[in-house]
Amino acid sequence: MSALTLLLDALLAGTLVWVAARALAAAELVTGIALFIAFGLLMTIVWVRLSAPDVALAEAGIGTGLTGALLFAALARLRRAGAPDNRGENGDE
Amino acid sequence: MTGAELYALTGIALFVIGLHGLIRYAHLMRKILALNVTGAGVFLVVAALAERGQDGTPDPVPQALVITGIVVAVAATGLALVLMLRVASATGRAELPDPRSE
Amino acid sequence: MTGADGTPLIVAALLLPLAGAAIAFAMPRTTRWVGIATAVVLLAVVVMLCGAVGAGGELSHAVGGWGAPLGIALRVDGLSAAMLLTTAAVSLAVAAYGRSYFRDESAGPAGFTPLSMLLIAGLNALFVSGDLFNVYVTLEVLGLSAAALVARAGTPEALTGAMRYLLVTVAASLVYLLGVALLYHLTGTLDIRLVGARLESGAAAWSAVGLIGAAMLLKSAVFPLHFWLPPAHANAPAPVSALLSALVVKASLYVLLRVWLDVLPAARADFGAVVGALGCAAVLWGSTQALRQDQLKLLVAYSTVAQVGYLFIPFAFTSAAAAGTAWRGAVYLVLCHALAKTAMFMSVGNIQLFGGDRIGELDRVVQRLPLTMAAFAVAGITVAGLPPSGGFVAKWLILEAAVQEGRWFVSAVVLVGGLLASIYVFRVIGPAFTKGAQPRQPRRVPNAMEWVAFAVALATVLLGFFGMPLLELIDAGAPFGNALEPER
Amino acid sequence: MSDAHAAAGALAARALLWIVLAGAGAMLATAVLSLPEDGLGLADETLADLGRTGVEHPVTAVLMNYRAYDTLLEMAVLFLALVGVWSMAEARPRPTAPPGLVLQFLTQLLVPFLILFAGYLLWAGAHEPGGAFQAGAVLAAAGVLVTLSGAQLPSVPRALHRSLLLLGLVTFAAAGVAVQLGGGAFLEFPPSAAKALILAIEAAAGISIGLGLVAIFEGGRPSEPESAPR
Amino acid sequence: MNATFLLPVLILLSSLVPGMIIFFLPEEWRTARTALNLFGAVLKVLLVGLVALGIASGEAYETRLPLVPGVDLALVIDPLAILLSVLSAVLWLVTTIYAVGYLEGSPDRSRFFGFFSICVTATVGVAMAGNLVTFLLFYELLTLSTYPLVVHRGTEVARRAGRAYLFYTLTGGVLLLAGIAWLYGIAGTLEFAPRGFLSELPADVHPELTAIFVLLIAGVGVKAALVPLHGWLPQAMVAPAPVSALLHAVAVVKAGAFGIVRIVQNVYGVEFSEELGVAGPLAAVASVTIVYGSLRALQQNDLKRRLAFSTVSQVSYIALGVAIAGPIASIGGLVHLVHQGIMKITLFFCAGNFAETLGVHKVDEMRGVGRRMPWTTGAFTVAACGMIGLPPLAGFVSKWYLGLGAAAVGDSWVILILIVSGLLNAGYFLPILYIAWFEAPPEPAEQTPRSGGRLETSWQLLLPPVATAALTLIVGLFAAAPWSPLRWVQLVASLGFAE
Repeated sequence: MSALTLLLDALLAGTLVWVAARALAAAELVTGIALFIAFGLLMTIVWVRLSAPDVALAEAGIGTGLTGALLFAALARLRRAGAPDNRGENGDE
Repeated sequence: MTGAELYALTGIALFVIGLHGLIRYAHLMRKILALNVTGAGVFLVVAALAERGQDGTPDPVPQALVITGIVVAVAATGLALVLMLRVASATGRAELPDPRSE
Repeated sequence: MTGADGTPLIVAALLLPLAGAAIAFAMPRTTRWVGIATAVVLLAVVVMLCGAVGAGGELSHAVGGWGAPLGIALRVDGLSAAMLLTTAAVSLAVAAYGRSYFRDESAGPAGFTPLSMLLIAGLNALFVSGDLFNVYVTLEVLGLSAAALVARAGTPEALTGAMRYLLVTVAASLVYLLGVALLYHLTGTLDIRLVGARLESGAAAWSAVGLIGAAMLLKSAVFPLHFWLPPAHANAPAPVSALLSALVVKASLYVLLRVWLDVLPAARADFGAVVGALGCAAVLWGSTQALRQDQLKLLVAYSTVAQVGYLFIPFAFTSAAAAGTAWRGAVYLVLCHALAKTAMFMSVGNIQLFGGDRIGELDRVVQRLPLTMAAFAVAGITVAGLPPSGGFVAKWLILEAAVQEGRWFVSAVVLVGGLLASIYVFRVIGPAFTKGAQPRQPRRVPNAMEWVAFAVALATVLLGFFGMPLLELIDAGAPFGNALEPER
Repeated sequence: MSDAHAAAGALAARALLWIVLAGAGAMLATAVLSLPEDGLGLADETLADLGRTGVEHPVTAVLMNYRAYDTLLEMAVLFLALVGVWSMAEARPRPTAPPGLVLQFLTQLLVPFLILFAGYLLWAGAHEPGGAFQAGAVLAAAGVLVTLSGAQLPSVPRALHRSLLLLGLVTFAAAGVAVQLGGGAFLEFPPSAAKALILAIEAAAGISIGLGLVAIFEGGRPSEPESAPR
Repeated sequence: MNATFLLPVLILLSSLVPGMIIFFLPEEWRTARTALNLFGAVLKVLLVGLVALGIASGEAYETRLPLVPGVDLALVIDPLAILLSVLSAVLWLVTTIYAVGYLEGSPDRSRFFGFFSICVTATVGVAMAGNLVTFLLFYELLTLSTYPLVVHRGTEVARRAGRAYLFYTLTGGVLLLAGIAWLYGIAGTLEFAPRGFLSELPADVHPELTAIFVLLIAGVGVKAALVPLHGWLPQAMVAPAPVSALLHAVAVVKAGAFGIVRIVQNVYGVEFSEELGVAGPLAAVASVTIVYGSLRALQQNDLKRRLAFSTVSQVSYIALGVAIAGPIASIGGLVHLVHQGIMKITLFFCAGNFAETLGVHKVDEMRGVGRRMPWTTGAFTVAACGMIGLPPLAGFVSKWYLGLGAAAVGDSWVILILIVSGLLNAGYFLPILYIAWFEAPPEPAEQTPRSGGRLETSWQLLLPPVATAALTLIVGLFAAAPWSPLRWVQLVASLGFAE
């Protein structure tokens, strides 16, 4: 494992964790979901790095694509239903 | 510290972040997001350590498990989102009443 | 590898409910009878399977013809057979009851029948599975179908209960999966028996078992982790609460028991002691909470928390003989409690349909529903473990084991639990004898619902007298025998 | 005074939560690091018998042959999620805001390609990464695109739509039982017919998964009335 | 499946099956219900008679059904079992006739008679139990089936009495279960043996055996109404008269006393309990109960409560008899089991008649009752004198043997207890008799509609007390006759002791 690829992997892993943390703690739900989709894409790259192409395809197609679509559709319906949705950073009650 | 172990540790980190989000945030959408992150973390642990096959070919079994896991996760998410919408329309709030009140 | 005689039965037990669900989904007009038809055929298949297991010991079936490490092995020993029998019996009762309980609802493609059939399929798959990841998928099937069924009630409380239930069950399954991942990378296989054979105790093994233990304790709503159960079970429609309390809560106990028997590394005394202590706490906490409830369904739900506590007590036993007796008692209690709780929730469903769910206003309700009250009373006898019932046989076995090992605290808990249970049961039966004015016009309860509830309650009393064949069935294939010597 | 107190309490609770989870995480990390180096996976066993599975790509072999039973149950999970969604909600017609020109053009361009790509993935699954799930995902993407762009899905009669949703599960179970009737265990594909059987199952599964995921995206059962009163 | 296996089960079914059918009979089917009930009662008396003949000629009756691994559901009919079975069967027949008359026109009779027959099944089951687990099974079934009878009236008072009844009996049941489980842990078997099965256990378990003895006696003591545990009995008098008559004078209380006899004789063995030093305290508790019960009875103005406290004291004679070492005292105790049942049931029947026909509930309202209801008061007098222990009657026989047994063993203080309690009995019965016979009725009381033409009340209410009063007389006079309870008890006692 040459040091360079290890460094790259560490960088990728670090961003992945950081994006995940930010997605959950995002002020607006919309940004949360957008970050979650970014998280999905990073996961796809990680699967490629782990030489698991099938999983990368599945992650991209279902884990990111479809889940993202579901989340945005649900958010839209939630807004239409009028439920307050943007519990930001402080909203934890 | 090979790449595989690095990603396994990332998986553990995602698992912890996900559980924390699930418990910490009240909004149901955030809880569902947190569930997906936890799932991703677990899948990472399942498949990451498999990459150290002897002659470099990765062990296919964990990868198959992860694919099945991902599809199960999307099924659960789909159901959870519809249930969340029903809860929101029924109670007017997309959050769960405090369980300790019972 | 492929046991010739029993295998078609095992596969039939899996595919029948799936077929039932598919038919009910594809042809919605048939939902009224497909539920019962499948349940009857399933019961017949399971009874034959139990006969085969009783006679020939453990049956195993390698799906896909591959050996254990690669493929998935299905195994049915005494323990699985007993759980399958419980599931089949309860699903038949619930199908019969559900048919008239959900009569007025439009027979859409996605009603009670397909969901309950899928739940039963998940349960059957879980009880025969010998593969850790396969158990994960069955747990997901259970969790999703149970949550969807709870939500069918449509009331705000039911929906929030279902939501919390779904989040808890999916999270617990993921924690379980992480445990399985560690075990896979430690032993290189997913088959429960092989993992048990290859596993040596170490940091990773301990944390894996800890994860699986925590996940299953959360799904079984054992005392500190029981917060999600009462609102879910109490607010769901009556047949759904029956399915949940009788079967789904016990599935995770079954998984923990399998892991405990086949996988756990040698040093298990302290892990067992912790779980046993939690069980005792659950018995006391659940019973006292049940005493304080004014709503009937919450009382019965907290009674489930208490009774599940009983099922975790045998973990605390160490000597092989005592633990063997205790586990026979616990599995028998699973069967009796399942039937008793089904009868109880059905009678509560009848009372709710009739009008009024408060214990305070029970005396107005019950004069016109003598059969339902009788069902609740007879089922209550089993829950309290009073003699003429199956519950007594189970409690006696656990008590006997506790005395054998000189565990006074456990025997005290078992006795006090029984006393508390009889108090909250009689708190409901008391008003049955007083007269009260009927404020509003009550709705007529179809007598099919009353008779099903009474028949199931009567079955628990019969289990009190004819328990021996079932106790021998539980022993077939020595599920508790070989894996129980304390030091490996 | 009380709200400051409450805030402090909440802070303490959050800190406690972090400590507990961090502790658990650390324990798991040490466990992961202490896993044996030599990677005891099942890689070599799968490769040894690959010839008899009728499929060259190991992952598809595991999914469709070695652990076919898992995949069958997993199809049941998807079907269950669909039934759950349908049992909980009624698909409200989407507000028909006219879709932007870009979306309409993109859909017309992409959908046929996506369907073709899904077919390719199904076929390629036998010898390189691909297979039922990936094909299903792509098909679902096409379906989602169509619904998003406001164009009504071709009004498939209700019963056909339901049977297509069931197709994957039914074919899988039927194949498993058929093989068992012909001797051998449940889902034990004879090496000779394995390739054909797996391909058929994968095709059916792909369609079902695609339609299933689109139906879950719809978020509710198609509104009544029943199509053709039988 | 020969007769010896089937008969015990038939005896149980003879009351269980009619009971189950009666539950589902609609309320108006009065004749069908009565016919079914009487058929069951007569059948049971015949079957028990048949079995009694068999036992006398040396037959053995035993039914075993595997209940739990290691313990069976055992129905073993030994002479002691015959005693309680005969008592229950005969008195059930009599009480059914009485109850049919008493409950004329009241609601929920199907439910009443259903639970009534299950309760008798439980009593006979207690009698025939072959081991402690079967005993516990029917003992708890008795609790469950008597609760609905206690709260039958449905009033708030009845429910409170029911709650008290439940609290006492369920706690008793738990104590009994604890004792039995602990004993099974030590002894490994629970089968009743003629002279107990614990004597050959090693000495180091003796303290545990003593503790178990306390648990077991406390468990059965609740139903036998030993002093600290008797609180439920007076409150349960709110139940209708037939319930008080059969249950609280015969079934429930006798099951408790029978339990004490089984534990002392067939679990520990009389010699071993003497050696263990537990017989003395039991005798003491019994004596305290005897005196305490009589004292409290003195203060009661309500007739049924007075009879209830009298029951509390009388039942302890049985415990006293068994606790005193030596065969003669236990003969006295055992025969009192039967005699007290007959006498007490007569008293309750009469109390029921007074309440139903004349609306008389309090003792001071009974002035001149003798003139208005000569037959009933006559029966009451016979039974009352029997309770006091006047010679020709049943009560005298048992007290006589108790005194003899105590003297034989040298426990002279027991004789003192017998005399004191005899005086106290007189203290609370004789004033009633005096008021009833020698004082004029307060005002020209008109006959209530219940009059049975020339009889003072309907025949169903009159025949039972007179019959049981006659029985008291016969049993007293012909005590030495071959088929009398006394002869039968001597047979039991001879089995229970070495010589």
